[in-house]
Amino acid sequence: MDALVLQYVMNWLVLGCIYALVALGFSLLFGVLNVIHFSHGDVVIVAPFVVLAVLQGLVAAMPAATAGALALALAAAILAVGILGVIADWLVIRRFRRAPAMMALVATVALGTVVRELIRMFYPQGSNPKPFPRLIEAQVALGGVTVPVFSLLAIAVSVAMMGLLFAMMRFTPLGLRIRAVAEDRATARLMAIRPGRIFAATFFVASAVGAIGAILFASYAGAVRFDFGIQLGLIGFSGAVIGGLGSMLGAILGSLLIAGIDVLVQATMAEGASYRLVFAFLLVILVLVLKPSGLLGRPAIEKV
Amino acid sequence: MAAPSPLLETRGLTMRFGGLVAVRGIDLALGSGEVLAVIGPNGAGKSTLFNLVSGLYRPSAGTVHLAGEDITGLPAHRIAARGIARTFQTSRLFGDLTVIDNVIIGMHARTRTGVLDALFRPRRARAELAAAAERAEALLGLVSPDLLARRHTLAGTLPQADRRRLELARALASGPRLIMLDEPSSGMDDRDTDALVEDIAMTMAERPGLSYIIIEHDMRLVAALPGQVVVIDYGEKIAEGPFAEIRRLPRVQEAYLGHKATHA
Amino acid sequence: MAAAAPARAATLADRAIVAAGEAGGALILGLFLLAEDWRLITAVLVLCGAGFALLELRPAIEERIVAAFRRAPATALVLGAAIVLAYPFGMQGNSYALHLLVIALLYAVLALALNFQLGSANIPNFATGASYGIGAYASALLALEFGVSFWLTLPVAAAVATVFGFLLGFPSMRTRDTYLALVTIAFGIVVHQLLNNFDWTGGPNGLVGIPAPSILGHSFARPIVILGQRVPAQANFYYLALALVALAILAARRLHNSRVGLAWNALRGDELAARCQGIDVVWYKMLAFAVDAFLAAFAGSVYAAYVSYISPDNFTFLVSVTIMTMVIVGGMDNSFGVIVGAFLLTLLPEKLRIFSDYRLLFVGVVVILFLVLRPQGLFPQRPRSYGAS
Amino acid sequence: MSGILTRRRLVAAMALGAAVALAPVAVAQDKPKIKLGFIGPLSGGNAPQGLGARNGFLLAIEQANAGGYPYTVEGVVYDDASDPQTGVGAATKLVNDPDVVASIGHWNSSVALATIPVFDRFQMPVIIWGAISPKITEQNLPMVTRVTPTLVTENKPLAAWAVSGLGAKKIAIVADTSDYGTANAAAFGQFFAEAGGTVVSTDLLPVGTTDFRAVLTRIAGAGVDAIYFGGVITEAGLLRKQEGELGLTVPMIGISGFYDPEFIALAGPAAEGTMVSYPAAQSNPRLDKLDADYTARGFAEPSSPYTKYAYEAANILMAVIRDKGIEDKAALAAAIRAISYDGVLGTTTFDDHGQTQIPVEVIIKIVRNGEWVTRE
Repeated sequence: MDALVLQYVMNWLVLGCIYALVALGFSLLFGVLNVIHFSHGDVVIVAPFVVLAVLQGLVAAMPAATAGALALALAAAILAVGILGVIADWLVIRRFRRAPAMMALVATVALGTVVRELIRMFYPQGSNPKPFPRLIEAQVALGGVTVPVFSLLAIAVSVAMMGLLFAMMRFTPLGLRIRAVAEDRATARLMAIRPGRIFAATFFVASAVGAIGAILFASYAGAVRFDFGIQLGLIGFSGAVIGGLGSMLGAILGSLLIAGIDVLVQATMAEGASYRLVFAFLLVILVLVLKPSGLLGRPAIEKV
Repeated sequence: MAAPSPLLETRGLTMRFGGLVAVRGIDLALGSGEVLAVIGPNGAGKSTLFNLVSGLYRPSAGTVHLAGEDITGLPAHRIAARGIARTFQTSRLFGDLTVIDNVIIGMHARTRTGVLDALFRPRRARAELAAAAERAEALLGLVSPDLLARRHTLAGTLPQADRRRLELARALASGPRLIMLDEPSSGMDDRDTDALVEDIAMTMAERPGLSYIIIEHDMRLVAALPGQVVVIDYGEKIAEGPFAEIRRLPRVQEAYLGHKATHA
Repeated sequence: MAAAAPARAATLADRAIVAAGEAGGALILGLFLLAEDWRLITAVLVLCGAGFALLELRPAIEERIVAAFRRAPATALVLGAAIVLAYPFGMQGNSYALHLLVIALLYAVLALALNFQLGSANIPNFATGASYGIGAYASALLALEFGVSFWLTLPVAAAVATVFGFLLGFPSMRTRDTYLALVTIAFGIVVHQLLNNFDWTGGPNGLVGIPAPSILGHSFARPIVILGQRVPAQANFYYLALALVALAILAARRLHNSRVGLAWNALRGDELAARCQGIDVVWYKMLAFAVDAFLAAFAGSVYAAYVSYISPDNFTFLVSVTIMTMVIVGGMDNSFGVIVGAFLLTLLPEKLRIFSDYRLLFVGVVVILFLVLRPQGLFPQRPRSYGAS
Repeated sequence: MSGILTRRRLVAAMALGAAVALAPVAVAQDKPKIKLGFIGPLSGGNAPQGLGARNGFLLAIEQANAGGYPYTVEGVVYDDASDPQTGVGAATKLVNDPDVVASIGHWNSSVALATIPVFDRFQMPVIIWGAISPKITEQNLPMVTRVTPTLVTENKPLAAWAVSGLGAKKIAIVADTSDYGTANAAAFGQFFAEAGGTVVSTDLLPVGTTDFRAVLTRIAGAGVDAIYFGGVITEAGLLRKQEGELGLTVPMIGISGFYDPEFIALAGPAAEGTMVSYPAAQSNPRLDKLDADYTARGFAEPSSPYTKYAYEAANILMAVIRDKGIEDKAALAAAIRAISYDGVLGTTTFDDHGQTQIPVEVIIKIVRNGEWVTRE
C-alpha cells in the first residue's frame, strides 16, 4: 500500500476507535435508560487529568517505578471516572428518568459546564493545556512506513474493549440484566432485578469505557485541556446517533464513518481542513435524512 | 341491503413486516349506515387492518376504496379528512390538554384557520374556534353529560370509562362517514361495558348514516351489535356473516374460542 | 354556552393584586439591574427563590394571582404598558442596565420563537441560534453592501431565515426526538462554520460598522430626550426590542388560541393520534421550524444594528442551548414564563460577574437546580379558555 | 390577600438589601480615587492569555499606587469569555461606571471589534493589548489605540527571513480558522510569496482541532522546506508533537503567538528547533524588571506573552491621566495618540490611526535543549 494512504488509514482507524469508545457509552446509556447524557464527553475527559495527577503524586513519592506507576494511574483513572459517571447519574440524571427527553438533554448540557468548570478551577493551572504522555513511544515498520506502536495499541485496546463489552452484554449475568432492563423495566423488576443497581452499573461501565477512550484521545493528541471533552462528546454522540442509538455495532460504525469523512476531507481537499466540521456534520444530517433511526437503529414502527 | 357502491371496500389487503405477513388478502365491504364487527384472537391482524385502512401503514398489496375513491396509501391525515375516524385499543387522548381541547382537535379536518388567518384575522379565527367549542360542548353533552361538566379538566386525569367516551366524542367530532373502534371495551368491567353498549347504540340512533367497524373481544358486546361479523385468524378472513351463524362454525370456535378459552 | 371557568367581573382586590404584581415585578427587576453589591444581588436572588418556593408550596396563591390577571386584563395591560414604557426613565441613566434590558428582550424574542416549537409542539431545535445568525447576517449584509434601510432589511432577513427554517424542518418529516435534535445541532454547527469560513460574511472577523437605524431623522445611536429627561441611546433599542417582544407575544397568543396552536399541542401529546385527527404533522412541524426562524431573524437583525458588529461567535451552539434552557426553565408553552426564563438567564450570568471565576459554574448549577426543583418550569402551561373574550 | 402580604415582606427585604448595599466602606484617603478597566478572556480556552494580561494590568496599577501616583487607582477586571456579546456587556458596564476613566482590553479580535463601538460611542479611551486584527485600527475610532503590533508587522520580516535566512523555498501554512489564524495565514502567505518563496498549501483548521495528522501527512507528501504555523500555544504544541511522530523533520516557524514555555512543555522533545520571530526592541532592562516583578508578586498564573502589553497599556493610560486629568476624555484619547512612551516594549508611539509604531525588527528565537534562546 502507498505509504501516505497507510498513514491516513492508521489515522482514521485510531480516531474512529477512540470516538467509538465514547459513542458506545452514549449508545449503552440510551439503550438502557433512554436518556441522552450530554455531559458524557466532559465526564470522561476527567480521566486523563486523574492519570496526570496520580502519576505526579507517585513520581513525587517514589521516582523510580514508572511503568508500574503508569498502570496504577490508568486503573485509578478508569475507576474514578466510572464512579464519577455513577455520581453524575445519582446527583442529576436520574431525576429526569420520567421527564421529557429534552429536559434531560438540557440538564446534562448544564452538568457538562459544571464538570468542565470544576476541572478548570480545581485542577492546578486548570485553564492551561497539559502535556499528556504517549503511553508507548516505540515505532515499528509496517508496509514500508514507520508506525507508532501506540496507534496499533490504541486500535487493539479499542477493539478489545468493544469485544469485552459485547461479551459482557451477551454472556455475563450483569449484561443479561442490563439487557432485560433495557427491554422492559417493569418485567425486569418482576424478575427481582433492581433497575436502580442496573442503572448505576450501566453508568459505571459506559463511563469507564469512555474513560479509556478519553485517555487514548489525550495520549494520541499529546495533550489534554479542560474543554477537550466538548468536541469529543459531540463527535461521540453523533457517532452513536447516526449508527442508531442503542446499537453498539452502530455506534462503532457511526464513529468510523465520522472519523473517515474527517480524514478523507482533510487528505484530499485543498481547503478541506477548514471545512472538516462542515462535512462531518453534513454527513450526520444526510445519514439521518436517509435513515431516520440511524444506520443500525431499530426502525421506529410504532405499536398502535 | 348493501348500497350499489359500498362506502368502504378493501380488496386483497395485505401487509408484510419483513418476513411476517400480518394481514393477507382481506376483502371487506361495508355500506353506509352499516355496522361490521371484526373478531379474532390476539395477534390475528385486526389492529393492523385498522392501521391499513386509516393510513398509518401503507399496504404491501391490495386496495382501499372509500365511496368509490381509491385511498390506498394516502397519509393518515388525508384519510381522516375524507371521513374515516378511529379510536385506539389503548386510549390515545391528548392527556395534557383539556377534554374540550381534545374534541376540538377532532374537528381539525373540518376547520380552516391557518397561520396567516390566526395572525391577521383573529376575529375570524376566534369565531371559528368559538363555534367549534360550541359544537364540541354539544357533542360532549350528547355522549355524556358528566364529561361535559368536566370539559375543562385535563384529559389525562379522566377515569377509564370517560376516556373511552371522550375518544368516541373526538372521533365523532370530525363528522366522519365511518368510525373504526378498536376494542372499545378493553380494560372495562361489565358495568362499564354495558354503559358503552348504550353509548354506541345511542350514537347509532343519533347518526343514522354513520358506518362502524368495531374490533371486539367481548362476545356479549358483539352479540349486541347489529350487522355482519368478520372473523380473522393469522391475518386471513376465515368467516363472515351474522353473529348467530358465525359462532356456530367449528373453525371459528377452534380459532377463536381455542385461544380465548380462559376468557370465555 | 361557551363560557370559560372564571368570568366574574374584576373586583378591587383583583386590581390591587394586578397592580402589586406588576409594580413589584418591575421593582425587583430594577433593583436587580441596578444592584452592584453582591450582598444585594444575593438578597434579591434569595428573595425570588423564596417567592417561587412559596408558589410551589401554596399553589392557591398562584391560582389567586392568575385569576386576578384573568379577571382584570384591561388593568393589567394598561398598567403593564405604562410601566414598561416608562422603565428606561427609571434606570437613572444607567446605560449598562439598559444594555442588559435590550439583550434580555432580544433573548425573550428568541425564547418565544423557540417556544412555538419546543413548547407548543415539543420539537427539539438546537438551531435557533443559527436562525438568529442568519437573520443578523442577512440584515447586516443588505445594509452594508447595498445600503438598504434597516426597516427594509427586517422583513427580508426574516424571509431568508424562514426559508432556511423550512429547509431545516425538512428532515423532521422522518426523524424524531434525539435524532432530530442531532440534525438541528449539526445544522447549527454547519451554519456557524460556514459563516466563519466564507469570505463574503467577513470570515471570523465578522461584519463591522453596521449602521444604526433611524426613524424620522432620529438616529438610534443618539440618546433620547423627552421633556428634558435624557436617557442613553440604548433606550432606542429598548423600545425597538420591546415592540418586537410585544409582537411576538401577540403572535404567540393568537397562534396558541387557534386551530394551529391546538394542532401543535396535539402532535406534542401524541403524534400518531394527531395524524388520525386529520392533522398534517409534517406540515405543522415544518411550520414550527419556519415560525421559529422567522422570529429569531428579527431578533438577529435588531442585534446586528444595536451592537453594530456581528461575528460568527455570536451564533454558536451554546447560544442555541441557552435559548433552549430559557424555554424549559421558564415553562413550556407559557409566554410569560418563557420571558421570565429569558430575563433570568440573561441577567444571571451578567450579575454573577461579581463571582468572577465561579460565574459559569454557578449558572450551570442554578440551571440544574431549576430543572430538578421545578421541572414543569417556573410558570407552567395553563389550560385554554374558550369564548371568554 | 396573601399576595399583598408577600409583597410587604418583599419591600422589607428589599429595604434591608439596599441598606446592606449602601453601607459605606470608610477608608480614609487623601488622594482622589479613579478606576481603570480591563477586559479579557479569563475563562474558557483562551484564559491563559487573558489571565497573564490581567496580572500585568494589576501589577502596573499596584506599582503606581505604591509609587506616588497622584490618584489612587483601582483596577476593574471583567471577563469577556472570548464571546463578543459577553464582551459588549463588560464594556457597557465599564462605560457606565462614572469612576472608570479609561480601559484596556481584549485578546480576541472579534470581541474587540464588538466593543470598540461601545467605547467610542460613550467616550472612553481604550487601549487594545492583545487583539491583532488590522480592522480594529483601520476604522480609526478616536477613542481606540493599540499597543500590540498587528500581524502584518510581525509576519513581514519573518517571511523575508524565512526565504533569505532559513533558505526555505517551499512552505506549508497551517493555522486555525479564528481571526488570528486566518489573518496570520493570509499575511504570511502574501509576504512569503512576495519574498520569492512558494506556498505549497494553506490549511486552516477549526479551533479545537486536536489531531493534525491528516493535514500533516499530506504536507509530508508534498515535500516542503518548512511549516509555518499561525496559531496559538495549544494547537502549536500539538502540531509540533504530531509532526515529529510522522517523521516530518522540517522546521516549524511562526510569529510570537506561541513564543511561550508552555509550548515547549506541550510539544516535549519535538519542540527542538522550532523558530519564532520576536520583536527585537522588546528585549530591554525594563522588560527584565517586569519579569522579575511578576515573579516576585507571586501571581497564581504564569505570565503570558501579553502580560507586557497589558502592563504597558495600563502604564500609558496612567501616564496621560497624570498629565491631563480625568475629565476630558477626548483630550485623554488625543494625548494617548500623541505620546512617546518609554516602557517595557521600548518607545511606543502611535500612528494617525492609533496603531503602535514600535519598529519591528525581529530576532529569531529557537528552542534549544528545551528552552527558548535567541538564534544567532
